[in-house]
Amino acid sequence: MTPHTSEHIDSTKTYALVLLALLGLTVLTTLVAFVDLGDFSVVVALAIAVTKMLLVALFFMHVRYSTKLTRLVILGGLLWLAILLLLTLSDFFTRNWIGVPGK
Amino acid sequence: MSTAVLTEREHYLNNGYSLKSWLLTKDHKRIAVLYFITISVFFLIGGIFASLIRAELATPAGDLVSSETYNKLFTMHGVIMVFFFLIPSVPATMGNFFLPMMIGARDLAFPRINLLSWYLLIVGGAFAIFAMVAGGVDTGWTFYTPYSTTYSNTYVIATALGIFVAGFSSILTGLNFIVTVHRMRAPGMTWFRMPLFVWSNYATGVIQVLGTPVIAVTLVLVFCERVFHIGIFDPQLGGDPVLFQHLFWFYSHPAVYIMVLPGMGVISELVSTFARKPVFGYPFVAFASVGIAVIGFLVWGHHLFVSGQSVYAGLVFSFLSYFVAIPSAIKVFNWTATLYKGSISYATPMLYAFGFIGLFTIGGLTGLFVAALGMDVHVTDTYFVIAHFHYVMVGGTVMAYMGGLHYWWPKMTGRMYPEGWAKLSALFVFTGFNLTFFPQFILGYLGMPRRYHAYPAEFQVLHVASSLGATVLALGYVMPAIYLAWSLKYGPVAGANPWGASGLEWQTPSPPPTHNFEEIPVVTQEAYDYSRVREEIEVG
Amino acid sequence: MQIPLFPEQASSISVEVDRLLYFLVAVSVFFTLLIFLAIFYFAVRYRRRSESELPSAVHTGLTLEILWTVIPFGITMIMFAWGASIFFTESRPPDDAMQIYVVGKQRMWKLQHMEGNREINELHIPVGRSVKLTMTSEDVIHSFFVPAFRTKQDVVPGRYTTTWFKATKPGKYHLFCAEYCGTNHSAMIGWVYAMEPQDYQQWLSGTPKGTLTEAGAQLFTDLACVNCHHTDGSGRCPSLVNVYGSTVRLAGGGTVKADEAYIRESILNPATKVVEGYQPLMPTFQGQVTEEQVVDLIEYVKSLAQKPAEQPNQTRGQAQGAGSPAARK
Amino acid sequence: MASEAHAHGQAETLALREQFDTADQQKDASTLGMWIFLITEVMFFGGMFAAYTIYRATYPTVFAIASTSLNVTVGAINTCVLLLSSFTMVMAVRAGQLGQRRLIVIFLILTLLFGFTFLGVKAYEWTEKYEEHHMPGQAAFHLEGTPLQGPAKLFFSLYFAMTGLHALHMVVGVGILTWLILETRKGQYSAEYFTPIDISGLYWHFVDIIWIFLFPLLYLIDRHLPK
Ligand code: HEA
Ligand code: HEA
Ligand code: HEC
Ligand code: CUA
Ligand SMILES: [Cu+2]
Repeated sequence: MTPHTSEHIDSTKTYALVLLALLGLTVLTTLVAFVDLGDFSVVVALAIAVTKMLLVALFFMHVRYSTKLTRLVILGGLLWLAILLLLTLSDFFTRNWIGVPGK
Repeated sequence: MSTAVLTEREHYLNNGYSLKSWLLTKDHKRIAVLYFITISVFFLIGGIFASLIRAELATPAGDLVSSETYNKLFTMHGVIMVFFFLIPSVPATMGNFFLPMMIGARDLAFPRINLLSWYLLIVGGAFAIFAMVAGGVDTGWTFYTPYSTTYSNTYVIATALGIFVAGFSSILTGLNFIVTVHRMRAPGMTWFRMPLFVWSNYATGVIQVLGTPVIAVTLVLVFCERVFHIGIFDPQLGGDPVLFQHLFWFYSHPAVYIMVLPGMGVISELVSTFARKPVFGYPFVAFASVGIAVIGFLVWGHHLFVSGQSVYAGLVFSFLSYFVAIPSAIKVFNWTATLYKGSISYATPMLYAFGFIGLFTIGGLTGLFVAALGMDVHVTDTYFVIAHFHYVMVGGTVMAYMGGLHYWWPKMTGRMYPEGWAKLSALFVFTGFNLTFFPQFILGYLGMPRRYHAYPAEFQVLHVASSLGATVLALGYVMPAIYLAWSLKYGPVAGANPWGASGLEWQTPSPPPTHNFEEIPVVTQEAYDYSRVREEIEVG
Repeated sequence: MQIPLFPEQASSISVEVDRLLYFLVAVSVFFTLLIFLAIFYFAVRYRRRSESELPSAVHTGLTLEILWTVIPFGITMIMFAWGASIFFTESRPPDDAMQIYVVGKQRMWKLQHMEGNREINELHIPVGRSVKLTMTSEDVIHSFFVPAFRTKQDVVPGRYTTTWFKATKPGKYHLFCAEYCGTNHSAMIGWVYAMEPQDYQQWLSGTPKGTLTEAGAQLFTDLACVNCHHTDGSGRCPSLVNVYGSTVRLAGGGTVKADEAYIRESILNPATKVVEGYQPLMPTFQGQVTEEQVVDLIEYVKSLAQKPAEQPNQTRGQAQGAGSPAARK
Repeated sequence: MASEAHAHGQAETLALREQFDTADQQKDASTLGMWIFLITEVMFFGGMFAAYTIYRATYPTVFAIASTSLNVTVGAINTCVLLLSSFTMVMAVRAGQLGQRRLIVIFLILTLLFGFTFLGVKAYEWTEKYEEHHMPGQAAFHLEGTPLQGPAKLFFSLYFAMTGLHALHMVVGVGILTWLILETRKGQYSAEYFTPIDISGLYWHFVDIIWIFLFPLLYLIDRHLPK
């Protein structure tokens, strides 16, 4: 019933590299913010943030080695966040579509 | 088994009598009992508020209480009943007590957290009670802004805190159940051998874990708006009150399934036991629970049809609302089909089960009325909605709760309840309930708005009928309170399996030993396999 | 006293809503009976005859499962479509609808007719004529509910919401506030008087007073709007002629349809939407004008059209001299 | 309750609570439990992200102006501090896996220090905002460069709510770390049993991730706009 979770011990080097990557991305995203990319500034900023999240999750939080169930839990959480955001926005972005004030 | 044995044998009740042995217990069964006592008190309080509401509404004029008082009455009635009675009701008592036993576990995965969630409910309750005695709160259980943030001058903050804390109690219970079902099942207890009660509590856990945090943060924002005078929903600043409604209902619609799913689980157990048949279409009923839990998150906007939400969002939410109806339909039909060619006993729990199926059907079907956009525009915020949700919550969940209470009472206490009285009170509840809430459908369609403490005279007759019904209903609830207490001392001693039921919880003596089973059972049959308990049935 | 069991049908939509009701009731009665009778029959037919009885297990019937999944689903889809179609009608006021403004305020309804009649907790309307309500609230959320018309719409502070109805039967009907708004929520009630057109005209002319447009014109000068907004569009401000109903190009891209909501916003929060080619010079009039006065101003701005009929839906706000009639093509 | 422990032979230990059969089962359960708790946290912040998204979409320019008023350098530095703390945290977990108690303590203390630094900097930023009259509660609230003070307040309300609740999570984390340090020094943990360190690590990294999103959303997006 409970799969034996054998310990995976990453090397200090791996962790150090991940840290460097994270710091690098932080600098990058900060600098990019001053460049005018129009609407893409949002996309880029979030893309970088997601990458950083993945690094932290996969390496620091050992999701790489985690059970299927754990991954399911994580994906579920993200999916539900998406539901919350998208369905709420479905209201705000369709306001006044039929051209009647407040409909 | 004789009284002698009962007193000698060490079980969870006689294992320590000190207050400490209760207040610091890690035993899920004792915690369940703590919960039971707590929520019974809250049910009583909420019921008293309800009785006062009905008394006021007996006459058109607002004569019994002032408008302010009335607003506080229905607000606290709603808050107490929803957050402090119905949400913890089945999961925290029967779920806590029987979910581990049903899957052959010694306890929940996190007994300490389980105890913590009870204390959280107590702390939350304390806040709510404080708000009540300090002067009450009058925002309605829905806390709509800007009234709750800017205009109400009642104890909104204390109440919000109370619900916030109670919310974490609910989250932790759900978390505990989920982990327990994943990690604590006895050898051989595969997913599809689990009783449907476990399935539905598992599904409930998922909702509690994913939904509750959102109302928590929403209340935090309301809290900040009142305390620090920052505005998140404040129209004065260009904020949008409808946004609050979205966040509130993102939790509170799924919450209605937190309230009903465990009840449905109870019904599955009752119908099967008292028809001595496996639940018809077991896998469909099991998946229906999960289905309801998931789809239930996609429909919250059906509470906002006239709120100023966009027409297109309204369409989407109405459309999705009908999807959530289907799994419920599947369950109702399967329960009914289970009776076919069964051996049907009329024991009190079964009577409650019949009541549930019938009344939930009516409540659910009227849910389809309000899910229809054009119809909801007329009936929203009228007594039609009040009737709808009392049919599902009182006619549904509370019925299931009472049924389950009687069903498992012998297991929990080792004593039988008095059958005659129980049948009588079940009758009172059923008739009283319908007399109370059916007229409210008509009132609603006539246009009687909810949260009115005075109303036009032409509505009086129906209101009086409703108030009469409420009296009968109250009697129906007070009776069990009395005879169940009585049975603790004088009730006939119950055997291990008085109903000839098939669940693992009946395979251990009543009341169960602290560790539930002498040795952990190894499961070999499907759920609801009555051939296993043939001997016990023979004994009768 | 006789007990009403069914609300009056006094509007065009009420008939349709009730028809949907009959359908829903029919479906519900059918299924409720189905379930009740089935339970009752089984409970009697298969009652336990001996304690040791042990029936043989019946297992899943796939066809049944499919049946009672698909049929209910089909039925619900009808409910959805039907409800939605009514909802669309309820959401789109006909173009010929006469305009009435509603301002909700804790415990009272303030209603304003174009002709300038102002009522409190009473609304007089002609039968056989569509009435469009443009509503807002000064404090909390209220909800405008006329059971006999089967119409309800929340009235939200800080914005406009709209609803409409067409009374079909003269009479006196309940007006309720359906959204909880605090103490005396139940006192925020009134009457709607549906009158024969001629009686309505009489009622209108009953009390002489300036129309909304006139009041608006007055305010327009009092509040010094004129000093900026010249009809020829000269100066730093757009002309407001033919603004209403047009599609305005906004600074920083995007366009917006100049409806009541937009004009209201332009007055109370001018900087939120700035017309292309103009600076956000316009001061906010938040706090200086009541919701009713905003309504007057809106009506005045709406009246600013040489010939309302001509150029129904033109785009405005080109960079050079936006607002000048020439720029409107 | 003495009797409990005998339920299945041996007495209850930290690594094997009585309700479990094997230490692995318990570790699994604890980890799963923590992950589930973390997704509740996701939803908790999710509510505020929803509000943020909607208001940013409604008042893009005001939000751009407001977010430009935040001190981006300090923000960036603080982000790095938090990332460093995540690194030391994971190193502590690693030390746990190897059962090196001294290292565990050292890394936990480092994490603690970074945590405090972050909170200190945050406090500094808040006081700065206070002095600039950018606190929505303030009567003297004023954001330069836009007539729309209302929406400006919305931004800062969200700013303080989000960073405030994030900071609150940090404070809780700091508490947990302190407790872990004491427990480790008591010699509670070993290569066989260090679950508390492991799952506290998950929590700490999660708080880090929240900030990874707060930083761009509050400080960066549309910084190029107002000129
Ligand atoms: C236990 C609680 C519970 C449950 C289970 C439900 C179940 C449902 N509810 Fe209800 N609801 C509430 C509690 C609940 N509700 C509360 C508390 C409110 C008011 C909150 C407030 O404003 O204060 C509310 C309000 C409410 C509204 C908003 C009304 C308004 O304010 O205007 C709507 C609108 O769509 C709705 C819809 C539904 C639907 C479609 C279901 C469905 O899940 C029902 C599904 C069940 C069935 C359909 C019956 C069984 C099926 C058959 C017998 C077979 C035949 C079936 C078909 C033909 C499809 N509910
Ligand atoms: C679980 C939810 C729940 C339950 C059980 C009830 C139960 C009852 N409710 Fe409640 N009600 C709500 C949830 C609930 N309600 C909500 C959410 C609202 C909306 C609030 C709002 O608008 O904000 C509402 C609103 C509401 C209204 C509308 C008020 C208004 O809008 O103006 C009315 C009016 O009749 C009403 C009546 C009743 C009645 C008569 C009961 C009866 O069933 C009560 C009968 C019970 C008793 C009389 C107590 C007897 C019990 C004991 C003696 C203890 C027994 C102990 C054991 C058995 C162990 N309720
Ligand atoms: C100090 C000058 C000034 C005053 C006074 C002023 N406005 Fe304006 N108004 C402007 C400017 C500049 C614009 C265009 C930029 C913008 O949209 O904010 C404008 C835009 C508008 C618009 C939008 C027009 C369009 O083309 O979409 C409306 C409507 C309006 N004003 C109404 C009024 C009313 C009503 C008043 C008086 C209560 C008023 N204004 C007073 C300067 C002013
Ligand atoms: Cu206004 Cu209720
Ligand atoms: Cu709902």
